Amino acid sequence: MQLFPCPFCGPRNEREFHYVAEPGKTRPDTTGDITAEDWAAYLYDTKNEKGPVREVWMHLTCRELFVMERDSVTMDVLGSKTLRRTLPAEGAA
Amino acid sequence: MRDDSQSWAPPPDHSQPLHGAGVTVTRILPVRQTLISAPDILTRQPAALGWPDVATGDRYSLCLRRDRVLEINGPERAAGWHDGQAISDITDGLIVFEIAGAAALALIQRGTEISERQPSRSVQRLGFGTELMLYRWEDRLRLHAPRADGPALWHRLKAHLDLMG
Amino acid sequence: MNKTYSALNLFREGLRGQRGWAPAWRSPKPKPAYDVIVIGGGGHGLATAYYLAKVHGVRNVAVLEKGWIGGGNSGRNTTVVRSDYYYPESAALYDMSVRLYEGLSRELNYNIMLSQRGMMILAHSEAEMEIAARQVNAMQINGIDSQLLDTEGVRKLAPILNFDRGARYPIHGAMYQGRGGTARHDAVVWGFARGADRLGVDIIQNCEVTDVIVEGGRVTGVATTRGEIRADRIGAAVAGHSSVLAHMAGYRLPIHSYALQAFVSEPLKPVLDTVVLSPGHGTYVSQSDKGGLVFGGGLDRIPSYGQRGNLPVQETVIGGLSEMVPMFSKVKLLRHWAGIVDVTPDSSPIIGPSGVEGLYLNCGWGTGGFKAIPVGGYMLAHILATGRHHDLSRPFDLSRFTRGRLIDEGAASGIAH
Amino acid sequence: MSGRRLSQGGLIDRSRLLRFRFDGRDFTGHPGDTLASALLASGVRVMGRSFKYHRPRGLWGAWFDDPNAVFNVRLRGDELPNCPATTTALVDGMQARAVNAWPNAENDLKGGLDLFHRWLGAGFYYKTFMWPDWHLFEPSIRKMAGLGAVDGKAIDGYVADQLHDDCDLLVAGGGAAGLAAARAAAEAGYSVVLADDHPTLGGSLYQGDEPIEGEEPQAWVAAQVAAIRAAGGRILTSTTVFGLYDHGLAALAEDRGFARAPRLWRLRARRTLVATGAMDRPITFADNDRPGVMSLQGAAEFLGRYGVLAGQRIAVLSNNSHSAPIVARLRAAGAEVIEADPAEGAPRALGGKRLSGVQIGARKIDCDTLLVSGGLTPTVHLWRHAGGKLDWSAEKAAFVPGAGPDHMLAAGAANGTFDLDPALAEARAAALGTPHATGASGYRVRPLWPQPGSKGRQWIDFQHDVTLKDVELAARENYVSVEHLKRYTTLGMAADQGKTANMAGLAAMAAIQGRPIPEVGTTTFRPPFVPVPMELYHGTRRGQAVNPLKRLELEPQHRAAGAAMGEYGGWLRPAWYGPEDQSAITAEVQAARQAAGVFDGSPLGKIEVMGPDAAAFVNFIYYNTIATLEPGHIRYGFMLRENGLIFDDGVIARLAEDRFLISCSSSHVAGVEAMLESWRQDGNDPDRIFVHDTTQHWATITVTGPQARAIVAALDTGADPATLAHMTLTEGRFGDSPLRIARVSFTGDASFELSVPASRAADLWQAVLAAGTPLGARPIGLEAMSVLRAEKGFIMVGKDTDGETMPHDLGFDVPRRKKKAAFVGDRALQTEAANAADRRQLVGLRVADSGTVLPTGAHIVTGDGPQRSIGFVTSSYFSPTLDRPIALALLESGQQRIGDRVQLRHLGQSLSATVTAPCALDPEGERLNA
Repeated sequence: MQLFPCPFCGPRNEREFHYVAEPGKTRPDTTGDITAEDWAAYLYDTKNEKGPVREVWMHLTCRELFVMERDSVTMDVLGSKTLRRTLPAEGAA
Repeated sequence: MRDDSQSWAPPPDHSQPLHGAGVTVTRILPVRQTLISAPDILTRQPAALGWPDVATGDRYSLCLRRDRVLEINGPERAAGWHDGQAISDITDGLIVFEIAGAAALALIQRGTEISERQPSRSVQRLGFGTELMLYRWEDRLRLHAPRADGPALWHRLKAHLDLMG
Repeated sequence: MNKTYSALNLFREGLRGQRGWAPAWRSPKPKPAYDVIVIGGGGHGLATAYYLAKVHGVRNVAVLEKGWIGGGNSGRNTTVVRSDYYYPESAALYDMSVRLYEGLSRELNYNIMLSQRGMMILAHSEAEMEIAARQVNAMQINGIDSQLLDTEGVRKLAPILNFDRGARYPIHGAMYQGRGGTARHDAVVWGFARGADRLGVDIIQNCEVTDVIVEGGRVTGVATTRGEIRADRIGAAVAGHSSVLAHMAGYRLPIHSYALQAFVSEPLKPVLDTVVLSPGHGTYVSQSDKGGLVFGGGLDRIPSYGQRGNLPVQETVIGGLSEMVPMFSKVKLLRHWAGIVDVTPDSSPIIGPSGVEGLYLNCGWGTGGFKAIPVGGYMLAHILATGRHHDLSRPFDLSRFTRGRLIDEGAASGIAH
Repeated sequence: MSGRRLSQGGLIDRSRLLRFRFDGRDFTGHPGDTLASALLASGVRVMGRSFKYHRPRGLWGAWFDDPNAVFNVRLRGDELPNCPATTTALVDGMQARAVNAWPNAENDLKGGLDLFHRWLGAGFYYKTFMWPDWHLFEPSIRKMAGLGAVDGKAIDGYVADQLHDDCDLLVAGGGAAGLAAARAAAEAGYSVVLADDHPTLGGSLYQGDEPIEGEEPQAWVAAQVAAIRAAGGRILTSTTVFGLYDHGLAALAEDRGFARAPRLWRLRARRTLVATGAMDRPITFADNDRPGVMSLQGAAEFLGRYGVLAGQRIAVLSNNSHSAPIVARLRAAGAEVIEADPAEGAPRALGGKRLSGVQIGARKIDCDTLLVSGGLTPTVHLWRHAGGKLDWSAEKAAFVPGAGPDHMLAAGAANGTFDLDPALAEARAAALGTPHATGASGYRVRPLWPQPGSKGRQWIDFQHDVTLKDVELAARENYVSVEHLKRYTTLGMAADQGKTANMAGLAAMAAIQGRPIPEVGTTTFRPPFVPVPMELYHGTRRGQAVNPLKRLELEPQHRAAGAAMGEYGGWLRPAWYGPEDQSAITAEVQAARQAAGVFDGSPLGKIEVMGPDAAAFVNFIYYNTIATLEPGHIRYGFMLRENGLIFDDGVIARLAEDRFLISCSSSHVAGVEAMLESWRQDGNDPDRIFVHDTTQHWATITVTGPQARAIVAALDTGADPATLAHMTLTEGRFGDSPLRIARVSFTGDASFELSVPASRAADLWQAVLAAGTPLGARPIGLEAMSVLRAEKGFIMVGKDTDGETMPHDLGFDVPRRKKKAAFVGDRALQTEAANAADRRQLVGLRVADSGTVLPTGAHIVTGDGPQRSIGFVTSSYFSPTLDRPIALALLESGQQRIGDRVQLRHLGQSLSATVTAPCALDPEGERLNA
C-alpha cells in the first residue's frame, strides 16, 4: 500500500487516490476544425513512460487534482504539485 | 423473478450505543451542518479544524478541502451562491457518530490508515469503505459519514468491536 | 539424441537415466542479419516465429528475448483459455485461438496440458442473468459453444460455491463455455520455442533490444545488448513494455501499463473442476492439476512497470474468493506475483502496422494475452510474411482509434484474466 | 532408538500433559510443544510422505524451514489443511494426520510409486499423455496431486482482525540481534515494534548454552524485553512479518491460536530492520531424504526449546564452524555423537523408513540419526521483498544483503553476521543509525555443493521430490536459467517455497554449467514469507459488508408495506410490494396509470453547481444546451464521456442564475461529482464554480398518475401544483421544513417529485399515502417503474444503452448537429464510426398481442446466409396498461427498419417481432397534461 502526497492533505493511503491522466494534454478547441488524428491523439495517445513519470491524480476525499511525479518502476514518489493557480491556504505538504 | 430481499437484514438501530472493550459508539444529532465553499474560505474560517486538531463545544467548523468547510451548528444560512460563497444545508445528509474511550483510535485504525503522528489539513478520509470526516472532539473522536452509509458503517464498527473483544 | 516426445521414448529414456534427451531449444549466437526479427520471447513472440516458419516457410528468423523466454506475462498469468467474447470480431479471433490450442500438444509434440474443464461467469442478479443471456446468444450466433446455466446448473458443476441466498452476491446462474479451461503456461512457451527451434528459428535469450534502427522511415534492424542485428521486417510482441519499444522507434500507442496480480494457494486435493469468475467480487479461480487454487482479479489501480502487486487489490481478490467459497478462508495463500499488462482504451489488442514501415505490432492484450497466444502469433506471422492483415486481425488495426471503431469488450470480459 | 524427551531443559511446561492423536495413534506432549516436537519426543520418525514419489519423510527442520511434516489438523470439529507440524503449537485434543498418505504416513499405499521414479523425472508429463488426448489422463493425475484435503466447512467466527498502525522502526525477528536493536532504538526515543514468529523470544539463543553478555539466555531475553517495554516499545510474539510492500508498509500475521483467524497488522514503518536469522542448508548426497536425516540447527532447536533429543546415536556431517557448540550440547544431553567430515567421501544415507547409518566413502557409521549442516543461509526474504539487492559472499558461501533502499536495515545472521557479539554490535548500530564496521568473522565454512554426475538419488527439494538428476536433466534440455530450472523441475515451488531447496538447486546448476553461483542468480523472493490463511486478507469486509448497499431513510416504511427489497445501483430499494412479483407489479402499474403511484426516488442524484461560471460550465458538461434554461425550469439531457459515449442521463434544473441542480442516476452520483470536479479544476476557473453533492440530505417521493395533482394539492405545501407546468420546479414548505416540488415525468403521466430533508421523509411518506390511498394510490417499486417508463420508450442508461451508444442513436440528434458551444465529447460524435449508417439505434419491438414477452437479451439476427446479430432486446415486459408485451431494442439502422418484421434468437429458439418506434403508450403525450 503506497502513500501519496496530496498537496493539500499531505500523505494519504493510495486507496484515496485515482489516476486521471498524463499531464500536458490540452483539450483542442472543438468549436474549430480538428482532424480525426488530432482528436484521437488527444483522447488516447500516451507516453506511458518507464521510470520517472508525471501524472495527474485526484485525491478522492478532498477532490484535489494535482500532478504527481513518481517512478513507475520503483514506485518512489518524487513530489506533487497542485493544479490550482491560486493557493488561498497552503496545505500540509 | 427471484426475491432476494431476505438476504438483507433490516438496518441497525442507531439509537442504542455500541459498547466494546474500552470503546462506546453513540450517534449524535447536530442541529445544523452546513457546507460552505469559497476560494478564500480558509481565510474566512481560519479555525476550521484538520487532523489531529481538537474541536470543543457545540459550534466549530471542519476543513474539508482547499476551498470547503463543514460548519457544525453555525447560523442558519440561505442556500445558494451568496457573497462569494456556495452554501448548502447538509444537516440530514451526514450521519454523526461519536467514539469515546481509550481504544477509540484503535477502533478507527481498523478501518483506515491514520496516526496522530501524521497531521492533515483536511478531516476527510476514506475509512471502513466509505467517506468519513474524522476529527478529535474534546477527549473523543467524531466522524460524519454519508447518511445512507450509516447502517453499513454501524455494522462494520460493531463487527470490529466484537473482534477487539 | 532423442528428439521426439512419446510414451515409448519416455520409457526408453527412463531405462537409461533420461540421458538421451536433446535440448528443447538451442542457444545460438545471434547472426548479423535475419529475414525477420521478432522482439519478445514470450508466448506471442515464439508463436509468431513458429507460424512464420511453419505456415509461411520463413525460417531465417530470430526471436530476441531480454531475459529468459516466457519470463514476462506468459509465465505470470493464471493460464485461463476461453473464447467467451461478445463482438463478432473478438469472438472470431479468440475462438481461432482456442481451436489452435486444441491441436497444439500434438502439433508441437509437447504436452501443454490444455484442460477444457469449462469456464463459467456467474450472474448474481436477474439483471446479470439478462446480460448473460445476451452474451450466450451472441456467442451461439457467432458459432461458439456456450450455455446459460441456472442456479442448479452451476451447483452441479461447482458445488463448493457459496449458494447461500444471503450471500452478498447470490448465484442466480452463469454463462458457461465448456471448451474454456486452462493450459500449462510454461509448456505453451517451451512448446512453441521447441517447435520454432526445430524449424530453424534462432531463439536468443539475454538479448535486450536497446534501440530500433529506423532509416528513411523504415525499420532496418535493432541495437541490442548483444550487438546490432539487421532485418527489414520486425515484429514486436513485448506486452507490458509496448510503449517503451514505441518510444525507441518513434511512434505512440494508446496504452497504459498496469500490474495485474495472480495468486496461488497451497495444494489441496481436487475440489473445483471448472474455472469460475464472479463479476460481483471481481475474482476468478481455478484449481491446477497440482492442487493449488490459482486465482486473480482486476488490475492494480496505479500505472506501473513494477512487477509486484499491492495490498488493496490483494484484499479485494482474496476476500472475494473467501466469499465465493467460504471454506477457502482457512486455506493458505502460498504466493502472489504480478505481471505488467498493456491496457488499451477498449481492452482489445492492437495488431498490425505500427506507423514505422516494416515494424508490426502485437500488443494491447490487456489481461487476456495468454489465451490469445496461438492466434496472436498466427496473426503477427501472417502480416510479417505477407505485409497484409489477416481478415481476423484487420479490425484490430491501430487505426480503429482514429476511426472511432473501438471494440470494447468491457461488458463482455467482465474482469481481468 | 530415535528421539526422546529429556527430563529437563527447554521452554516447555512438563507439569501439564496434553493429549493428541497422530495418524490414528495417541500421544502426549506439553504446553510449549509443537506437534513436531511432541511427536519427535515420542519417538515418531515418519511424519509424512513426499509429493510425487510418496517417499517416507521425517523432520528436517524445527521451524518454518521444515518441508516434510505437513498435517491436516482437527480440533473440536474445526479442521485446517496443510499445517506444518513444526510451527503448529500443540493443543490438547488435536487430531492430526499426515497429508498425501493413506492410510497413514508410516504405511502409505502409494509408497510403491517410488519404484517408477526413473520414468517420473522432471517434466515427464510434458513428453507424454498427448495421444489420444490429455483429457483422458488428467482426471486420475488430478486425483493423485494436492496435499491436504479441505473439509468443506468454514470455521465459525473465523474472522481476521485487521488494523493499521505505524512506527519509527520495525524489527523483524526477536533473536539476539533483534532484541538488542529494538532496545537500543526504543531507549533512544524511537517508537519501535518488534515482531517474532515464535511464541518465545530469543531466536537461536537456545540452540547453544553459552551465556550472552554474561547472562543465561532466558535471563538476557527477559532483561531486553523488560527494557524495550519500559522504553515504550511494543513486542509482538507469534507474529510473522510476511511481506514488505511499497513505502515502508509491512504486513504482519499475528497467530491467535489454532483455528482462530490471525490478526493482520498493516504496519507503516519509517525504517525496517531485518533480523530474521539464518537457516541451515542441507547437504546433497544419496538418499539424503531418509527419516532420521535432520538439520543440525533443527536438532539444536528441538533440544534447546523443547527438551527433545533427536536421536541417541547421532552422526554429524558439517562443513562449518557453527556445529561445534551444538555437538557439545548434544553430548552433554546424553547423545553419542560421531562427527564426520563430508570431504571424506560421497555420503550415502542407509536404511529405509528408519535411518540405520551413513556411508562416507569407505567409512560406515551406524547411527539412528544423521544431523547435517551445509552452512548457514541468511534469511533474506524480507530484504528482497523491499527491493534490497543480494551480494555473494565467497567467504561465507552465502548470499547476504547488499545495497538496499534507505529505509531498510539488516543485522545479525540475516546480514551474514553469524557470531553473537558482532551481531549485537551491528544490530545496535543499525537501530541508532550510527556507523559500524563489522570485524572479522569467526564463522568458517568450506563450500560444499551438489556434485553433478554423482551416484544415487540426491534430494534437492524434499517436498516436491526434485533430485540432482532432475537438475541435470533440466540442464541437458537447456532449461538453464534459474527460473526455467524452477519451473521445469518445480524446484522451490512447494509450500515451503524452497527455503531449504533453492540454494542447493542453483548451486547444482552452477556446478553443472561450470559457472559461479552468483552468475546463476536467484529466483524472486515473493510474499508471503510463509503461507498465510486467506482469511487474513478478508476480515470484516464480508457478507453484507462487501460493497455495502446504501440504505433508504424509508426502508422501515417499505418493509412495513411488504416490500421485496432488491439491489438497484448500489442502493437497497423496493422491487415491488407484496408476496408475489407478477401480480404485485401488475397492480402497481395499473394503480399508477389509473390513479397514482407513490415511488421512493430518494437515491436520485442532487448535485448543485453554483457560482458565476456555473451556467457556462454545465453548458459545457451537457450534450444539450443548458445555457438557455430559465430559472425555475428543468431540462432533460445527457452527459457524455469525451469519447462521445453516454455517461449518464437525467434532468437538470436551474434554481437561480448562478445555481443548478443536477439529477443524475442514483448509481452515478459519485462518478458524476468526480467528473464535474475534474473538469472544474482542469480547464475552468475553479474559483468561479462550486459543486456540492446534496443527494443524501434530501428524500424524494415521486407521485405519478392521473391523481398525482390532486394528491399533491391535498398536502399543505403552500404551492399550487395546478399552476406548476411540466418541466418546472418550485419551493414550498412541509410543516416547518423546506419542500422542493419538481414536475418531471419518467412514466408519461403527470408526476411530481417532492423533496424534503431526509429526517422528514417518514412524515411526508405518511402524508402522501394518507392523501393518496383514498384516491387509489399505492406505493410502487422499481420493477413497476421500469415497466411504466418502458411503455413510454424512456431508456435506462446501462440497460437500454451499451458501451457504444451515443445520444443520436436514441433519437437525440439536434445538439450534435447544431450546438455551437463546445461540450464534452463533441468531436467524438463526428468520427467515421459515429457517422456510420449502420449504428445500432433504439427501437421498439412488437409481438402479436397474444404472444409471449420477448426475452431480454435475445438477439435480432439477419436471416440470409450465416446468421449475424444486428441487435438485441434491452428491455421487455408485459404491459398491463396496453395488455400486451412491449420491448425496447438496439438495432442496426433501426430507424430505417420501423415496420419491418425481424427474426430473433434466444438460447437456440427462433422468435419474430415487428420493429416499431420506442414509445408504445400515448406517443402524443396527452396523458402528461391530462
